[in-house]
Amino acid sequence: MTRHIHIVKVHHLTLSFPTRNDPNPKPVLDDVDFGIRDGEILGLIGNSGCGKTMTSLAIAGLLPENAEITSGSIKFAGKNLLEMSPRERRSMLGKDIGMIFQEPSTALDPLMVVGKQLEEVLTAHKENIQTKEERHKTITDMLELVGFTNAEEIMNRYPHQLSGGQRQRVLIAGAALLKPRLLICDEPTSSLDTVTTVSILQLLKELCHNLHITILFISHDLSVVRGFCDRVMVMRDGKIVDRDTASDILSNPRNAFTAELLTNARLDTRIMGFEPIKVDYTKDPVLTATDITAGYGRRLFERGKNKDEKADNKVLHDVSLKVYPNEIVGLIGGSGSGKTTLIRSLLGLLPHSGKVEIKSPRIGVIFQDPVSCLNPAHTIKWHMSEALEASGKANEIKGEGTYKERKAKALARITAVLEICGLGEEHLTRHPNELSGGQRQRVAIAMCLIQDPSLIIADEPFSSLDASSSAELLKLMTDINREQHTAFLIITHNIHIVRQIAPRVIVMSNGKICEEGTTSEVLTNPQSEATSKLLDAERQIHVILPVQN
Amino acid sequence: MQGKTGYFVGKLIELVVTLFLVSLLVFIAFSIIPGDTARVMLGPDATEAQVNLLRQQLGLDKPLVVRYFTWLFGILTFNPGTSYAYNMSVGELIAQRLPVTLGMSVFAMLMVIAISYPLAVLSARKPGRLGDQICSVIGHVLFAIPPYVASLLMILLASSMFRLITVGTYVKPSDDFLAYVVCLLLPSFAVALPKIAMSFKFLRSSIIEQRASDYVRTSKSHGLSDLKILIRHVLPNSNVSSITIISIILSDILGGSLIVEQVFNLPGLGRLLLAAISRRDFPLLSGIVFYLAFITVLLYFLSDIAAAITDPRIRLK
Amino acid sequence: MLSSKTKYRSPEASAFYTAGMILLGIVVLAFLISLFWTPYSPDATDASAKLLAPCIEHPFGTDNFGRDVLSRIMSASKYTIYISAAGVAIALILGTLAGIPAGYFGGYIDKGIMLLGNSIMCFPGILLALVAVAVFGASVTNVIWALGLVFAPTFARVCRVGTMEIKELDYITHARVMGVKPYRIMGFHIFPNLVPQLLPATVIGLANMTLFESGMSYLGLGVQPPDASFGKMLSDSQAYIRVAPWLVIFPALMLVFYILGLYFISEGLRVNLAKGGKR
Amino acid sequence: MKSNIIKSAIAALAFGLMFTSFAGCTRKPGNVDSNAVVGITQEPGIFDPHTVVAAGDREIIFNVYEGLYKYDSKGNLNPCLATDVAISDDASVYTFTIREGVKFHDGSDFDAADVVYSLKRAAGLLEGQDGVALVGELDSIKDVKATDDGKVEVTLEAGNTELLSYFTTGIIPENYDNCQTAPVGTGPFKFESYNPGQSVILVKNDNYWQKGLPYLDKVTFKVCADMDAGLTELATGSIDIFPYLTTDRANQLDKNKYNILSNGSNMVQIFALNNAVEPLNDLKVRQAINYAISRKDVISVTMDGAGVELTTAMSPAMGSYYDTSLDGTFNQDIEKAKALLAEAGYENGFNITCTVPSSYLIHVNTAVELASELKAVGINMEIKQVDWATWLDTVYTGRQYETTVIALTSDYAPYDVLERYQSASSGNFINYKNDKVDELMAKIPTISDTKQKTELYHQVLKLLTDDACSVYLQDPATITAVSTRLEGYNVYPMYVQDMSQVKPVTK
Repeated sequence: MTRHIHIVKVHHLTLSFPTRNDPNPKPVLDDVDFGIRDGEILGLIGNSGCGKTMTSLAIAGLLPENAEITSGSIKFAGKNLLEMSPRERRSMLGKDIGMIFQEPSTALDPLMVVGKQLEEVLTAHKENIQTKEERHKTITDMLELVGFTNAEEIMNRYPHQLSGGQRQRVLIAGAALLKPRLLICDEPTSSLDTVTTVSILQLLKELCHNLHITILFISHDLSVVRGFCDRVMVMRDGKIVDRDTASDILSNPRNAFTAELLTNARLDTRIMGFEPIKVDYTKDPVLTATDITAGYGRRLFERGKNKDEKADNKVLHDVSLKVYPNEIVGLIGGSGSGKTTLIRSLLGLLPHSGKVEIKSPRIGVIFQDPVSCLNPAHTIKWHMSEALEASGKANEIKGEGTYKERKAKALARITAVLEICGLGEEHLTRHPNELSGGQRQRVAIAMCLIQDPSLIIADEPFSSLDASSSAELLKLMTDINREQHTAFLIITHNIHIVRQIAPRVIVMSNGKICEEGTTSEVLTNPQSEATSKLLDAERQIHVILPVQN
Repeated sequence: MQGKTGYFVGKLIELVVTLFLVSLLVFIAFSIIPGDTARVMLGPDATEAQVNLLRQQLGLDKPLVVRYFTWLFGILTFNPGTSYAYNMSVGELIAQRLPVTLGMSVFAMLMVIAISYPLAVLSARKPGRLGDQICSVIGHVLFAIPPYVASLLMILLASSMFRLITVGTYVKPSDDFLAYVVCLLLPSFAVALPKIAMSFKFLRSSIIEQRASDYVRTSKSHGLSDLKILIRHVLPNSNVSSITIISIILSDILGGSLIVEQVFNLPGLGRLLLAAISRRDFPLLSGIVFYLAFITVLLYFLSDIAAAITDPRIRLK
Repeated sequence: MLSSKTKYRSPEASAFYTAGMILLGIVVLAFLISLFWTPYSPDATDASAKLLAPCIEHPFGTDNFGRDVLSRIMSASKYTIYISAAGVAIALILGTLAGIPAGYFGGYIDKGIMLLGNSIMCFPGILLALVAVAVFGASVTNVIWALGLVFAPTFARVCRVGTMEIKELDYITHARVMGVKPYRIMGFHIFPNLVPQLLPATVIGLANMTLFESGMSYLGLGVQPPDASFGKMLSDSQAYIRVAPWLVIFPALMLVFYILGLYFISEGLRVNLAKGGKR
Repeated sequence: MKSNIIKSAIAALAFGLMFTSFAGCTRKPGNVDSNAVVGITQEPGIFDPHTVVAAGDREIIFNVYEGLYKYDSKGNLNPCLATDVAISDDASVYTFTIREGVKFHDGSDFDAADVVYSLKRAAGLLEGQDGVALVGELDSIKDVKATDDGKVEVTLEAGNTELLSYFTTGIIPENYDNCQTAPVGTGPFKFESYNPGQSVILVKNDNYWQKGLPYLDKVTFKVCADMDAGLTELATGSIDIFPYLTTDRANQLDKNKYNILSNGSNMVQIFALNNAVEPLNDLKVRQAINYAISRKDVISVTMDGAGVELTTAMSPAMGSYYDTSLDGTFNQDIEKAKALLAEAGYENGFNITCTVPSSYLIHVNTAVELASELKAVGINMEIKQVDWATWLDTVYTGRQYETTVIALTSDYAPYDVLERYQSASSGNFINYKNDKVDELMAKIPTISDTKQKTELYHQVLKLLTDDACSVYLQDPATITAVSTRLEGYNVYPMYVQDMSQVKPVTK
C-alpha cells in the first residue's frame, strides 16, 4: 500500500440541507479544507452546531439523507469517497474507518449482548473470513486490549449491565476491531466523569500508537484536547477559523474565537480575588449531621437479584458533618461517592438514620440543572411569592393592612430580593424559558434568599453554566455570604472553584467522608487515596498524557 | 439470568391479586343489579310461592359472602354454575360461543399483524414520501371508523354495489373448519381495520424512532447493511415497545368483536352477553364478564412476560 | 409553556389542526344550529313520509318513522358532544385526583390506586361500560358515568407517569425543601405542567368516548329513543340498508367526522408536544 | 421482493373476502331431502311443557308435546290425546276419554296414568310440590284420577266452563322428570338437540298416531339475533320459514323464492295506562289520549299497515266473542282530545313517562310514534327503555309506571283474554277497577250457554272501552315468509309453529 502523508484529505467541502421551501440555504459546512496526517491525533473543536459533527459524518459517509454536498471532495487514502457507491462506502466502515460517539449509554443495542454486537462487525465484512472460534478470539483479544480483564464475562453482558466507561470501552473495541486506519471520535468523553475521561483518553492514545490508528477527535472542550491531540482545528459556523499544533494553539491563541473558547475552559482565570471571610468556629453550627446512613430501598420482589452486589444497598455510611454560620464549605468527590445522597438526606428528602440538626427554620437549596430548577408553567413573580408563602414569614412581611397593601409589601420584598440577585423588576412577569441559565440560577437563589435561610446548599450549581455565568454566580454567592451572613455548602467536582472560594473542604468517597480540613491543606497534601485520585485526574487533563508502551 | 424468577413470580402475584379484585368487582356489580332473578325466570304470572321456591333452589336466599365464595370457587374450577335462562352449565355455554369471539379476535389480530407490520416497515423506510403519507392519511381515517360502522359499510358496499350477499351463516369449526374461517373473515376484518391503523401508526413511528437511535448509528459505523440493521436491531427494539400496544389492541379487539358479532348475526359471546343482560342471568353474565376479563388480564400478563423475555433491561435489573 | 409567545406550530401540526377543525367544525356547527333551529322537529313522525330518499324537502331523506334525517343528525350531534364532553370531564377529574397523588406519594397509595385502576382496565372497556349501564339502567346520565369511570384509569395513568417524571425535577424538590404543602405542590406546581400531556389525552378521550357511546347506543344501551344518537340511528337503519342506504351513510359520516376531527386535533397536539419538546 | 409479498398477501385477503361472499350463496339448505329450517328470534330456553313461559319456547315444543286437546290453525279446539270430554253441569268435573294406540317418543305406550301424572305435575299436586302449580291456570284442579274404564276424571275446586283450553298442556310419560334436557312427548316431532344461541333440532316421529304425518324428516329452529338478521338469512337462503316479519321487510324478499303469509296474531297491542296514577286516573284524560292518537299511523309505522286497528281488549280473530259494534269508537280527533284535556284541567298538557321493554322493537317504535302524536295535544311523553327483566319487575308485577306499550298474548280463549281486567287479578297491571266487570267475570265461568256467554263478554268489552281503561292499538299481523319449496304451512292465530303439515313441494 502506498503511504500517504494525509490519510484523509477534505477538499473545499461545502454541504447544506436544502428543503423545498429553501433550495439554497446557508451551508452547514462552508469550504472546509483540511487533511488528516497518517498516525496523528487531530482535534476538531467548536461549539455545538458549528459543523464539526457533520464533517466527521461526511468522511464516514453517514450523512443524513437530506444533506447535499454541493462542492468539494473527500479523499481517503487517495480514493475519492464521494464517487464511490454506497455499498463500497459501507464496506469501508468498520474496516477502514471506525467511529465512536458521544453517548455510550444509548450507542449499544439494549437487546443484544455485547459480544454479539461486536461479532457483527466481523461478520458484516465478507472478506473477513473467520471461524466462530477465531472471531471469538479476535473479540476477547480486543476487549483485553481496551482494558477489560474479564473479557469473556463482558461478552455475555447486556449494555445496561455495564457502566458508562465500560460501554465506551466496548464501543472503542468495536470500532478498533478490524484495525481501521482512521478512528473518528465524536465527543467520546463529554458524558463521562473526569476520572473516566482520563482513562478513555489514555486508551485512545495507546490505540493510536500501538495499532497505528489515526484519530480525528471532536470535542467542544479545549481542556480535554489540550494534552491529547497533536494538532487542533477550531471550527465556527461551518468554517475552519484556526488551526495549529495543540501546544501552540492553547498557549498562544492567535484567533479571538479560540481565545474565547480557551477562557471558557479555564474558569480559574475569572474567579481570582474572592477572599474568603473569616468564620467563627466557636459558634453553634447551623447544620449538624451525625451518623447519617442512607440508601435506596429495594422493592419487594427484587430481593435476591444481583447476588454479587450483596444485600447491602446503603449508599451512605455514618456520615457526620457540621457547617458553621457564615461559612463556605466545599464538598467534593467523584461520581458515585454519595454526595447527592448526602444532600438529599440533609434536606429530608430521603429516609435515613442518624440525626440532622438545623439551626434555622429553612435551608435553601440550588440545583445543578438550570433548566429544571424553575417551574416552566409559572412566572418569576409566582415563584417568588410561592417561596415567600411557604417560608411561613409571609404575614410577618406583609404586616397589617388591606389586601392591596399587604400585596404591595410582599411585592416590594420580592423585588428587593431579586435585586440583590441582580434581577430587575422587568423579570417579574417572565416565564423561566425566557431567561438564560445563569438568570434562572439567580432566581433559584433569590427564592432561597426570600426565605431568609441561614444555610444554602448548592448542588453542582456551575456544571451546566458557561464560564462567565459561573463566575457571576460565584460572585453573587460570595456577596450573599458576606452581606447576608448566609452559610454555603457547595457540592462540586470542580476543584478549582473549591480552591478559590471555600476555606474548608470535605472529600467524600464510597459513601464516607474520607478527608476534611482547610482547603489549602487538603488539596496540597492529600491524605486519602480518593483525594489524590481526584487531584490526579484534574491535573492529567491539563498535561500531556504520557504514552505507556 | 438472576432475578428472572423473581420478576416472574412478582408478576404472577400481581396477576392473582388483580384477578381477585376483578372477581370481587364482577360479583359486587351483579349483586346490586335491580330485578328479582327468580321472578324474571318464572314470568309475570307466577305466584309468590313459586318464586320463593325457585329462589331457594338457586341459593339466592343465602348471604352475600357465602354466595361470593361459592361463586368464586365455581368460576375458578371452570364450573361457574347453571345459567338461569338456558338451564345449562355456564361453562358449556361460554365454551360453545368462544370459538366465534375468540376466533374473530385471533383472525383480526393476525390481520392486524399481517397488514400493519409490512406496511409500517415499508412506510418507515422513506418517511414523508408519497406512499408513506397516503398510508398515514388512510390510517387516520380508518382509525376513526368504529368497527360496527365499518361492518355496516361493508355490508352496504357488498350488497348494493357488488350485488353480493355477504353475511354468511356461522359454521362450527368442528363441522367445517374452512367454512368457519371463511364466515369469520369479514367480521374479523371489520374489527381489525381501526386496529390495523393503530398498530401501523405505532409501529411506523417506533421504527422511525429506532432508526434514528444511537445504536443504529453505531451499527452503521460498524459497516452493517441497512437490511441487517433493520432485522437485527430496529425490528426487535420496536417490537419491545409494541408488545404493550399489542396487548391493548387485543383487548380492544375482544371488545370490538362483541359489537360486530351483533351486526353480522354471529352466535358469539357478545350476543350471549346481551341475552344474559336482558334476562338477568346472573351466573351467565358474571361468567362471561369474568372470563373475558380473565383473558384480558392473561394477555397483559403474557405481554409483560414477553416483554421481559425480549428485553433484558426488564428481566435483569 | 402555554404562553402564546412560546407556542410553536410545526407545519405538520398545522395541517392536522386545520383538517381536524374543519371536520369537527361541521359537527359542532350542526350542534350549535340545532340548539335554535332544525328543519323539522327531530322526533316528529310522519307516517305519510316514510323512507323518502334525499330530496329538496328532506336533504338527507327520512327514516322509517318519516322523521327528517337531517334534523335527527343535527340533534344527535348534541348527545354525541354532550356525552363525550361530560364523560371526559368526569374521567379527567377522577383520573387527576387519583393519578397525581399516586405518582407523587408513590408507595402504598400508588399501589392501591393503580391496582384499582388496573383491575378496571382489565375489562375490555366497552364490556365494562355495557355492564355498568346494564346494572344501573340505560340512560344518558348512566352512560356518562359509566364512560367516565371506564376512562378514568387512562387519565390517572397519564397523570401518574407525568407526576412521577415531574416530581423528580429540581423545581419540585426545591418546592418541597421550601416547605410548600403537598396539596399545593400537586395542585399548583405539578398540575399546570401536566396540562400539555393531558390535552391530547383529553381530545383523544373525547374521540374514544364517542366510539364507545355510539357502540353502546348501537346496542340499544345508550341514548334512548326517541332521542337521536348516531349509534342508535345506525342500528335502526340497518334493516333498511338495502332500500334506504342514506339512513346509514349520513349518520356514519357525521360520526366519523367527529371522531376523525378529534383524532386530527390530538395528533396535531401530540406532534407539537414532541417537536416542541425536542427544540 | 418485499413489496411482492405484501401484494400477494393483499390479493389473498381480497380473495378471501370475496370467498366469504360467495360462501353465503353456496350454502343453501338441502333441496332434495325433506328438511326445513325455521328462523326464530328468541333464544329458546325451557322445553318443559309445564314450566314453559316464553312464547318462543312454546312455538317449538308445540311440535313435541301434545295435550288432551289441541288447537288447529283456525283457532278451534280439537280432541287430541283425548277423544272426548264430558263436563259436569256445574262444570266442576271434567272427564276425558283417552285415545288409544298412541306411543311416546321413547317408545312407551301412552295411557291414563301418564295423563294423571302430567296433569298433577302441572297442577302442583305431586308430592314435594307443595301445591305450587307449574301451570298457574290449572291451580284450581283439586284432584286428578284415572277411572276404571280408562278415562281420566279431573275435579276442580269450583265450576269453570272455561278451563278446557288449558288442557292443551303437554302430556309426558309417567314419572318422567327430565323434560328440560330430553323432552319426550307424543307430538309429530322428536327432540333431537339444542345448541344454545344456534339452534334446536327436531326429527320426525315415525310412530306418530296421526298416520301419514309429519312429512318432514328434520326441522331446525335456527336462532337469529333479530328480525333483520333473520331477513338476511332468508335472503341468503339459509332459512326456509321466518315468522314475525314486517311488510316492508317482507317486500324486500324475492317473490319467486318466498310466499308471504299474513294472519292476525290474536295479540292485543296495548298502550297501557296505569289507572292508579295521576293524571291517568281521570277518565277524561284517558279518553283524550285515546282520541289523540292515530291507530292507523301506529300500524303504518310499526307494521307497515299490516295490523288490525283495535278499540277494545280483544282481537277480531276471536270471532263472535269480539264485539264489532265498538269499532271506530276512538277515531283520531285532536280537537276533542284537547277539549277533554281542558275539561280535566290539563289544557296545558302534562308530562308522562312510557316504560317500554327494549327487546321488543315494535313496542319501542310504537312508543316513539305515540310520543310524537301526543305532543300535538300537549302531552310530553318521555320514553324509558328497560330490559325485559326490569319491565316485568317494575311494570308488570311492581306496577310502578305511568304508561307502557306491550302486546297481550293469550290462549285462544276469551276468558283468558279478559281475565286480567278483574281488579284482583295478578295480571291487572293497569290497575283497572270496575265492580261491574268483576261481577261479570265471576259469573262467566259458571255459564255453559255459549250465546249467553258471548253476550256477557260483549258487555265486559263495552265497559272496558267506555272506561277507556287503556289505549288498545292493534292486532299486529303475523307475516311469515315461507320458501316456495315448501307447502302446507299454516299460520296460527297464536304463537306456534306447526310443522306437522309442512311438506316439500313435489314437482
